[in-house]
Amino acid sequence: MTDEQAVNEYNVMDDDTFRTMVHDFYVENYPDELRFSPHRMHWDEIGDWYLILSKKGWLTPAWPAEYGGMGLDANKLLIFMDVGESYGVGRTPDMGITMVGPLLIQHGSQEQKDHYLPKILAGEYIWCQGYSEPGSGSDLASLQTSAVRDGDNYIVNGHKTWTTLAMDANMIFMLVRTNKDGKKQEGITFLLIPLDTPGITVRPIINLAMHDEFAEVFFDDVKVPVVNVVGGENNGWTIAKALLGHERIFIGSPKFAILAMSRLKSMAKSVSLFDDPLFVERYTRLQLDIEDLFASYKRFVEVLKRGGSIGPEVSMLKIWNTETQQRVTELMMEAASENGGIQDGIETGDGLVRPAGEVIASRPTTIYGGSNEVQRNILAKAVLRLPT
Amino acid sequence: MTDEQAVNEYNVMDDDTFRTMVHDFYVENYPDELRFSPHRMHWDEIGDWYLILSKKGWLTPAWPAEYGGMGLDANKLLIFMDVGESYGVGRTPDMGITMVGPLLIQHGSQEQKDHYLPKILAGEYIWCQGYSEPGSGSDLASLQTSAVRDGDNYIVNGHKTWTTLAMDANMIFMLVRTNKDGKKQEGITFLLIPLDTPGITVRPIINLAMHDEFAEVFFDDVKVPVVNVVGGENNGWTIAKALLGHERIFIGSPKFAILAMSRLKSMAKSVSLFDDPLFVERYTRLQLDIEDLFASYKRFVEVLKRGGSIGPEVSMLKIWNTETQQRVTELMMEAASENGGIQDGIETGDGLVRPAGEVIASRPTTIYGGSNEVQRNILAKAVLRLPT
Amino acid sequence: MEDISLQSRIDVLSEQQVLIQDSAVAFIAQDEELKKTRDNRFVQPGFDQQTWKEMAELGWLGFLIPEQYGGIGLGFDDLHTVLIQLGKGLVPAPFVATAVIAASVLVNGDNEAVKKDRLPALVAGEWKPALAWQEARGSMCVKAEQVKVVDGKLSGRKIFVPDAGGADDFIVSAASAEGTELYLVNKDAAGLSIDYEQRVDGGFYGQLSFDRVAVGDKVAGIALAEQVLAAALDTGRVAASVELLGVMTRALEITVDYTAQRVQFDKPIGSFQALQHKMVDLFILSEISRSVVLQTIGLFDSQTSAEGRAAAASQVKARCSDAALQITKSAIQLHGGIGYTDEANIGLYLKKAMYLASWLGNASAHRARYAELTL
Amino acid sequence: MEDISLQSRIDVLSEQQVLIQDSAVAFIAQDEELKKTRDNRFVQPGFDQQTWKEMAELGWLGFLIPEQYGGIGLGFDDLHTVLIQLGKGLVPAPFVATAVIAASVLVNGDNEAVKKDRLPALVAGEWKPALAWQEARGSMCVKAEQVKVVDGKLSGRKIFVPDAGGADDFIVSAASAEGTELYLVNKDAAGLSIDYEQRVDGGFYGQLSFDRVAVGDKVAGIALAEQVLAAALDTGRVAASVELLGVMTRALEITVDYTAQRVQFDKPIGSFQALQHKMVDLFILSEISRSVVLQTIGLFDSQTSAEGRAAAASQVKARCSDAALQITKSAIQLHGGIGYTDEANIGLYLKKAMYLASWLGNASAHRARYAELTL
Repeated sequence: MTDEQAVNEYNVMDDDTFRTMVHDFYVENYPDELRFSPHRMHWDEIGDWYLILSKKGWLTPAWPAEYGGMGLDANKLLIFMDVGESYGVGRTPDMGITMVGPLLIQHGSQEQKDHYLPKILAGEYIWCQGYSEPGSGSDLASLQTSAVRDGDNYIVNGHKTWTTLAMDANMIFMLVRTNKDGKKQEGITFLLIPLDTPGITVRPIINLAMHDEFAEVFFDDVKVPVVNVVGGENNGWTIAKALLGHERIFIGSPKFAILAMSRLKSMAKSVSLFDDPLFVERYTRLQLDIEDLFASYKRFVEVLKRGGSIGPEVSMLKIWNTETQQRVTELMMEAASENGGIQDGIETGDGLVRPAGEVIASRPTTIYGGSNEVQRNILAKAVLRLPT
Repeated sequence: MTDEQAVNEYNVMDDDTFRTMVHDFYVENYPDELRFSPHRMHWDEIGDWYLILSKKGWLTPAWPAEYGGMGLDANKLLIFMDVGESYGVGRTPDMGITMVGPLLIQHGSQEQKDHYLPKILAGEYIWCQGYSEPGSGSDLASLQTSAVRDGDNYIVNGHKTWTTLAMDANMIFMLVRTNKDGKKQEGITFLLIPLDTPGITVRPIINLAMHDEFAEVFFDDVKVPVVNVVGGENNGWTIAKALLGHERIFIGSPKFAILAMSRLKSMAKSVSLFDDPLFVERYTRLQLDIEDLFASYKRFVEVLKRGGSIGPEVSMLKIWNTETQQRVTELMMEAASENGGIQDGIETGDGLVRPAGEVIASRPTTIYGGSNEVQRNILAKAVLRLPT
Repeated sequence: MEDISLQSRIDVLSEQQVLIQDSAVAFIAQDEELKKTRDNRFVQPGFDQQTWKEMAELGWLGFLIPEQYGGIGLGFDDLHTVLIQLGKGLVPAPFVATAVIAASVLVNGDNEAVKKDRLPALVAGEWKPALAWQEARGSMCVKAEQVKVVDGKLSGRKIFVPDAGGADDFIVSAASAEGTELYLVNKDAAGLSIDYEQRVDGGFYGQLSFDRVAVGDKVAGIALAEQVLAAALDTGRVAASVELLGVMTRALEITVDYTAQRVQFDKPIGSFQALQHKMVDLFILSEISRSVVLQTIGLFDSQTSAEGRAAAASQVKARCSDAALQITKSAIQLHGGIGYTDEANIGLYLKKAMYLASWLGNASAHRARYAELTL
Repeated sequence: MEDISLQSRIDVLSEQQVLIQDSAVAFIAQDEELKKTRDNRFVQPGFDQQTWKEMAELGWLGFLIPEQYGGIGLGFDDLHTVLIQLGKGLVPAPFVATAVIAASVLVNGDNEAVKKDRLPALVAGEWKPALAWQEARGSMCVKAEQVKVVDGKLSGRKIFVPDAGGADDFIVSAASAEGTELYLVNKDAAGLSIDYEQRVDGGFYGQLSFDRVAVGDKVAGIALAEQVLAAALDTGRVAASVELLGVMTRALEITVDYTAQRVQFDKPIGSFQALQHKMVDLFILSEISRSVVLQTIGLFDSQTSAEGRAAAASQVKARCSDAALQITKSAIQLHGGIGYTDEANIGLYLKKAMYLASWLGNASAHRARYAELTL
């Protein structure tokens, strides 16, 4: 199924047939107990699934076929994602798939491609991302972790944070400062580092959901071969920004809001909230916020289907999606009365719904991936062209 | 009743007796058809009432008795205001009473006091305020209208706007620029000018309520005697700011919101909105916003009653009052269905309620007297002490 | 005025749509200062007869009318580019009431003779019918109850008939013994009296009182009347929503433009972050509205159940009504004092939004209807 | 941490209030880092026994208990300064549940022997009763229905009993044949089983299941029980609101402080206008809440009808619940990523607010009750 010919078959398939095929595969292979996981899963939970996908050749739907990907076109890729979201398939530790692979395919040397891509496909290299630092959150370009040239190596010192699933990874791709002079964007380099290199310490961060999704990563005189640079010294910022463009439609996905709404609906049915006209009014308002968001999302997806690219305007979807999600969880909490203050959930016909947990878990969506304040700055500048 | 002895009687009166006395006077003397006027009234409508108050000696409740005022203490003054608002007594063209009088009493020369105060009390001088200019709204200190010294006169040139009821006034008190160098706040002078001075043109501005409440005033080589300066050349900004302090509790009055709510209630009763649980929910939310505002207002009033003074924190009341008022009018419009789009009102047991008119008339309350954006800047700086 | 909408960034128009849009853009550019809009405020009939003629000449009045009746029989897909411009230009003409709603009733009625006779006149701008269906404030009920027809005579009262003063005939829904029927009634018919209510935008609603008024031709009988009405009103709701989209789009453009020019505290006020974020939120509202509009017109141009169209009409009318009001109100605030003067055009946008948002069911009413239809 | 509330600017405290406030400020300063708050999370009983002892030593447990029963018999006027600090310090102690609500039930009950015997022990911190009254999620009904007492034996289920794990006895409302009565029930009584639900703030609610459990002393009979319960719960709602005021006040202080320090784009983020305006809005919410709190405690200290107290309790609980949630949620956002970590203290304020806002009726429930009581 992974040879070039089979791959092309996906894109010529009838949409419904493709959708059914993917769905059936999930039903058959994805563990029931991992559906709609309320937290980001660790390797010990989701690793087996990673390997199942790897074996099936479905790990990297967006990669070109020549590099072992499914080579899906925009339309099929969206269906693929959609089926997964609807079925509640959890995210794997997918940084290698969504970030490092595309990066190497575009900017990597032949040696880098030959070395890294197969190991990503095989589940041998699991990646985490070293961008943010304690002092560089919204203002990423101000990052301070330094890589100083020493012969054929860099000596890396610094402190990365918000590194998702670092404890599950054995590789980190990161932005480091290789030049302290001039514009801060221009002295940044993209570097790949094995996490077992001496001098690296990973410390989990417990989040408000009491889950260790993130970690800090400390670098103390870490020696990294210069060949591990991707795209050339001091080109890191440009590359990282291009990668963000690649991801843009995903930050616009309405999945957070839709998922929260489906949980609210389950809860509403199970505790007869639809008999209350006040609840119905609020529910409908949110339902329309989501329907209208979905109409907007599809409008952006059309661009991709036409072969176009999506610009900074996609920030509007991110803002609307995440803020609607938060309003949904707030209605959930308010409708749950005292249950709004307890950890445990309300048992519904469609599984456990945890109103307080939802309120807490929806907090970071307006912070990460560029806080909504930063998204608004972007729209003001890049779309409304307001003066500075 | 206006001699010193009688005046003192007000402050020693029992609160309820005082309240009843004021109320009875209004009932007897204030024209029924002018109660709760939806617009700011002109002299031809409200001038007679000005003269009735003048004759009664109640025109200037806050002025000290020695200058012909009622000399009310803070407590009695608030009762006096409150009774007027509850009864729906309209504002007179009161700039001379609330602004010029207090200004002259504090900063005027003896000659100025002797000349101007009696004429204000007699209704002979009616004042308007020349502060704002087309280019100086929120940023008042940037005003450009110039007064250039020429012997014993100034020659004034420039353009004032948002001058309330200028067409009814025969005097204007204004801020002019007497020095263009240095800090912009430091070259401003406070000047009194008769409106019939040659070179002055008044042009009414029609507002969105289709009412000519405001006007522009143009100055073309207007000759003004130097003796008309109050408080000395280049001291105008300091004086104007002190006057604002004097007014502070009034910008905190919850009257806009309360009045809008009472109209909403009349409408709700007359068209059976209280049978609709969705309306009741929204109404209650607003009612509590107003009750809670009122609790806050009383907390500030206590300060005055204790003889204290109120600082920039009063901006919070202005913000809450005006934005609640707007939400009330929006519910009114939404509950009025198609009537939300027509000029005319809904006849209720308590008079005509005009939902669309209310929405329109409530727009400027968040703009004038320091826009709510400026109020938030003030609170951020002066109260939260946030960095700049 | 710079176009800040996402249309040029992410949407694709057909060649035909571009042609139609260009002519609509040119049309409103003739009155960029909104002189006609102002001149026709608060005087009967509340719109500009000359503008109506010009729209007829452009063929716009026949957009939704099949070619066999003199129209051009295109869909919303093409029409919407015109409706947006009518909203942007605050064009003083009862386009939605007459060329969308009344036309739809006639086209979908079952009186072939009436169609052949009247529709070409409508397309030519020579005859303006107005639909009189509503009997109670806030009602969306298409069943006639209060106005009755007995022995060919109408009695009762219809309210909120837009631009009634410019109509030649009314299409009136009335309860016969068997059910709702639709009749033409001449404006000058004996026993018909009209009271006018001034709208905030300067137009007028008519209140029609019928005292044993002789009916004219029947437009639809009991078998069809209610569904014809429902379809016409939902089509009208979509059209009004598209017009609202135009209103909010231009209001935002004007505001972004103004704040980029207006200097206070030595900086253009559009550079202040709080104002920028506010305008971004308004922009998002306008683009969310545009997305729903585009989705809805696609749905209305395809075969969809009456119930599906009703839900979609409520969805779009709820969003556009809310968004237009929020944007135009905030636009006043962002303008500051000048925004509250009648001489600034921005206030005209607020007032148009207030009219269109409250006509044919406001946002709350349509959310409630959407819930009824979908829950 | 700078005090940015308006208390010092516009309010006046009596000498006694200042003394009490100073001791409360000193009390929470001992655990500024919230170590005790953290140590007692998610482990039974969910609060700190040592802290409880210290509060007893300060005399705080007897605030609302008359001197004749060993208390100090002061009003809310004095107590509120302590409650605000308990909120600011996230003090892990069931003060409102035990020293306000349970104490109020006992004081207003009609069993003099119980009062004489138990209240001094409560004041001394040696005996902790907990009130078990609620039978359905979201209910504010004080009439016992589900839990019944027959021949001195209780059967049924009570839910949402805060900090049940630390209680020595429960005060249980039960339906006898004549009406609602209140009984003491020993925690270890045969037939009583307790399930615990973890709260987000790290404390626990108990679910009490009674299977023919022998009652202890009667605290109030049918003539009094419901009104005693109603009074205690409304008093508790006010107390919880004051604690929420403390929670939101400190959360805002921490946030203003943090944004003034945190540098991004070469400036403290607290200098960005959009963030400033956001914080101003939160500040206004907190001061509006403080105004209502001050008004309500004045009203509760004076003679007011039960209905007036109920409306006032709903007014203050609705405002403080909403404001505390909005402030603490926004505080997380204003902190950015660090705000979503468990190691930052700001998240503890959100979770405390979530518990207190949803306990004893949340904002929606209290707005509905206010409407019922006042419309």
